[in-house]
Amino acid sequence: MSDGLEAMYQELILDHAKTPEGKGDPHAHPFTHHELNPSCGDEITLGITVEDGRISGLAWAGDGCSISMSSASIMSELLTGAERDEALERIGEFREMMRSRGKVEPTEALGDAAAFQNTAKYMMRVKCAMLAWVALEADLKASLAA
Amino acid sequence: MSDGLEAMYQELILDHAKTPEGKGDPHAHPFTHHELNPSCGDEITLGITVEDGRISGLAWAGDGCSISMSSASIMSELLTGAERDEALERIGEFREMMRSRGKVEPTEALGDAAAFQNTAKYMMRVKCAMLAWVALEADLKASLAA
Amino acid sequence: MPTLLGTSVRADFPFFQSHPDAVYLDTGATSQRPSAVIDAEADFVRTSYAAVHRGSSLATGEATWAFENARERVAEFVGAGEREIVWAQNATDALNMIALGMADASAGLGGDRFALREGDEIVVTEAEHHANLIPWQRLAAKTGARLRCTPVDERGLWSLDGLRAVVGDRTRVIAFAHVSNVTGQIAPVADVVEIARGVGALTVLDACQSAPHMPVDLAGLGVDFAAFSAHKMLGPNGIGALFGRAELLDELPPARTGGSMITTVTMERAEFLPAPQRFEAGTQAVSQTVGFAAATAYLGALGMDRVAAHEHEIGAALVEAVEATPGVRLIGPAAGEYRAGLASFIVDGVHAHDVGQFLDDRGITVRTGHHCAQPLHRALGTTSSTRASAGVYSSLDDVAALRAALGEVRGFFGADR
Amino acid sequence: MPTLLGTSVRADFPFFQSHPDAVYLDTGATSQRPSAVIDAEADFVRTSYAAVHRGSSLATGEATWAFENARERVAEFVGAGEREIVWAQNATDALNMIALGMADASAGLGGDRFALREGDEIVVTEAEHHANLIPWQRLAAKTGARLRCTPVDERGLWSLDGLRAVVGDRTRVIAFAHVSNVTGQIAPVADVVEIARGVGALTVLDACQSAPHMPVDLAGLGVDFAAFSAHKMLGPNGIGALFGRAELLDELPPARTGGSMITTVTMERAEFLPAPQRFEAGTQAVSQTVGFAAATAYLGALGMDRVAAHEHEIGAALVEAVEATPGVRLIGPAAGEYRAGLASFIVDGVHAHDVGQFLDDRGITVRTGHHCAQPLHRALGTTSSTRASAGVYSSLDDVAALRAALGEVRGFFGADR
Ligand SMILES: Cc1ncc(COP(=O)(O)O)c(C=O)c1O
Ligand SMILES: Cc1ncc(COP(=O)(O)O)c(C=O)c1O
Repeated sequence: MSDGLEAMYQELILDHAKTPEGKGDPHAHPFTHHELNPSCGDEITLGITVEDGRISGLAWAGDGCSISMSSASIMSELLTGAERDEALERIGEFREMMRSRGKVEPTEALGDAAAFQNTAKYMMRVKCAMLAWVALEADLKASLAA
Repeated sequence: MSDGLEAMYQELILDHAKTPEGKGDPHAHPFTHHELNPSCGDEITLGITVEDGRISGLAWAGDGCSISMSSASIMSELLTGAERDEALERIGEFREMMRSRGKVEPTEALGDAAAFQNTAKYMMRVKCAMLAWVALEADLKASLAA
Repeated sequence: MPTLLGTSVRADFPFFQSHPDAVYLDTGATSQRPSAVIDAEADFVRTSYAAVHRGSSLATGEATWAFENARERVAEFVGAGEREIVWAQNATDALNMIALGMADASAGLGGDRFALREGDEIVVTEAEHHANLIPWQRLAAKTGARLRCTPVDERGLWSLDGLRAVVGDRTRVIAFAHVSNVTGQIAPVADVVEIARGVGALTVLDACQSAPHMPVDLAGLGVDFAAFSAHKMLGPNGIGALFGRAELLDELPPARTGGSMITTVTMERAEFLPAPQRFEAGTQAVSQTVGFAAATAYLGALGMDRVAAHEHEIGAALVEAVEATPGVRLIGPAAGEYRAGLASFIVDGVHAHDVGQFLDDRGITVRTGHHCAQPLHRALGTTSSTRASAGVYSSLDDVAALRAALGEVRGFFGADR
Repeated sequence: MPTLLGTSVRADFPFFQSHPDAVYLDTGATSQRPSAVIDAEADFVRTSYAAVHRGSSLATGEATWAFENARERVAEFVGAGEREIVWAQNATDALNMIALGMADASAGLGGDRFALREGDEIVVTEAEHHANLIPWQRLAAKTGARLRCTPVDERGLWSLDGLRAVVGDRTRVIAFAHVSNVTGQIAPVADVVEIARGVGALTVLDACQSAPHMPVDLAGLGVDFAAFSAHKMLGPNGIGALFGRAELLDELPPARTGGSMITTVTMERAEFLPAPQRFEAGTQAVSQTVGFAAATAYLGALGMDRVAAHEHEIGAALVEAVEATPGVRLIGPAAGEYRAGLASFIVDGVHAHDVGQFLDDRGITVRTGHHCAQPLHRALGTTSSTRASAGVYSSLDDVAALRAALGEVRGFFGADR
């Protein structure tokens, strides 16, 4: 087993993939977005409720690889209850890390999501890790426009 | 001046290009065919009359490079008055020589048309030399079908 | 002469020089190229490069000769006449040329025999690659024709009976893959051609996965059109071929228009050359055609019978490795049945993407995803699978490496608990 | 730093190593390639080759990175965003993508803003290359739109006044070459864009002869679409680019469909990815994109201002050589006027094909024929002309050789008597 693989599939990630946080009915929330990774068929539908500029509720349904599912789970843990601006900032930081091919260190605020730094080295998996975050970003933007 | 160029543009060829044989109104004959070399715009319309299996009349109008015009001229000289089968045979011999990249020697029956053996080395000019012959072949076939 | 190629030909492939331990089981997606191909192309560019079919220079003549000679070589390789091979960007482009040409015919732009009318039918199988499906959907949408589909069973296989059930008097086209890129099913081409002829339908053969791996004689098979890509048969990227029977190609309208494919152009209208030039608008992928011909020469020298026998053995070993691994389900014909040199499978409880990542970590390159066959995967109740596919350079060592790794995948992801 | 490149860069081009005496004045048709381009492509093939945008392996990741990085480099080179560059087979293919996409839109297949209706108008110039003419003729024939044309004068030049006279409320598209491949006329792009915007028409720029030879900033020019080919700008065959403003590309229907350009596919219908992927059906010309990027890097390192200045000097010398030769008529802007680095001409009494043959015998490669611009030649009262065109490796020695040979052509063919 190479270090790369162990680093990518850390215990934390595999655990989240097996027993994900935040799974539920996205359509119970006013803002929902569907996101698909066409190269592998990973997909997620993510719904949120925003109250007083804060993500007061979040639920997602989806199907995909352990990276996309664990990322959705870790993001749910991290950002449910967060201020909208704070969440958008985290999404920005996460994207920057994921696009850096492993060169940008995670910010402290990213918490457990730091575990995906190694995934960033694998260009074909970046989209998997980003899936939920892109969906959340779309929801947040829709909530801002509303 | 290289030998190739001198061999291609023999006096005979340049003379025929300047004062071509067989020029006239192709539409004065019952069988006419128009042939075009799209890469350079050379074109010819060739008309023939066939009586008792013999090319009793031939006239062409056209515009093009010295190779296509001289070839039409030399062919007119050679095949006006020829038996249809004989003409088809000459066309076949000429084509074989032109397609050989200079390797097939002209038959004696080709007469002055032997001068185009050197042109056969220049793939881009083969079509020029063939133009009139292809038109005549089409006319002869039409006359056979009639 | 031993049947197996594999290790003995690896030295011809620079990729395996720079990656001696690579287990490359992704030839179904794209193949590696032998030096003979890379060098043929580079030498041509270094020494003989000039515009083709334009101008009068000796250099142009040489380049044009190389280009047309390449066409003859490729035509010969698949049992076609040289005027029956049209250069395309890839097989996808070739298939689109047919469907888009038929759309033009339907819009009254020539080639009436290809015009489709409301109620006409196009038949494909549920196993088709998107390249042999979406162009027909679009053609149907433009013409009012109906796209019909013969379904696959729980192994992903379609049948002649199923096909007969959807073919009828209104069928104008039957489009199908010679070899499925997912299941490895080999189509009974002669039977399909007979069914098509019975109703006066045209046959379109997607030969992407057959031309590289077995002797293919398109004239002998009797299909009307076919498509294949060089990059899957040891050749360069950016070049593929459309085959069409000569009298059809001369009538099909060219969807892509421009320079080098015309006779007379006025501001109002254009007249087109006969095939194949009428489909080759603009400057062609000249050096790639030279590489393509070098690839067919390389395969020809190995002998396609031997290539097929070799890949049959590797394929059988792949199938066996998959079937021997607990929790792994094979797609396509079962072990021992007639099938091509590849094995697609689903690992219980582990997403194909994760399977691919695990194998990649072991230096094993396979293909994961829907392999551009979403309807087939939907029919199998999944969104993705993993595919190992063989080429001339594949060996039983490659299969052994896959087998060993496959045995550990579920454990690593905790799917065996 | 001296302005002239020429001799100083010839060593970078293997073609001139094997043909040291070659006088290559046919870059307008296709350019020679520097080692940097040939090697970039061959190295990529030897070491990093794998399928792009498919599968999960590290190799696929590397290949995909190289492919997308190439897109960024080429985009940067022409002042476009990376999502605004679509890979095409050549410029012809790129221009067809626009016209065929608009035909699909007109047939109700999406992208309504691109739909043409009976009576709508498409405007082109009489000087266009067939690649920027026939696709519009076909589009007009399919939709009932009218193709209108702004004529050229006796030198082969079109004017803004002439353009204004044919543009009107019904004009939906104005398609024109940035630089004419025959006359060397350089279009006043900003003015054309203003005219187009005034009537809400789309602009389509054929940048085949500008992108290789001068700094081009597509965003700055404000055009909606553009097309160019790598093989004319020191890059490989088989690859070109379509530029489109991002919001337009996302809506234009993709005429060519297949794998790698979709999101969801059922047997009934397909949904497409955003641009650029929606236009890139099937396996792309991956190694060629790497070569294309290497070509733009090579040109960028020379500096496009310097390239333009160099070619301006060579072009002026070519024009002078032509004008100085008795019985030879120049096409396009006169000596001293603003024009690109090429000179097309007609030799009194000698067919262009014969001129080309004579020059070829002297080791001088030029282009003869109608240069895929039959209407322009018809307007000039001829069927063909001879063109000498410059590239970075062209030198004043090349021009001197042409001048000497040109002085003898009419004598050889007896046209001076
Ligand atoms: C002005 C112009 N437009 C279009 C083209 C077509 O380019 P390509 O043949 O690379 O598609 C050319 C070159 O032949 C050209 O010079
Ligand atoms: C069966 C089949 N058809 C069509 C294609 C498309 O080939 P290409 O991407 O070279 O156009 C492929 C390969 O992806 C294939 O396997």
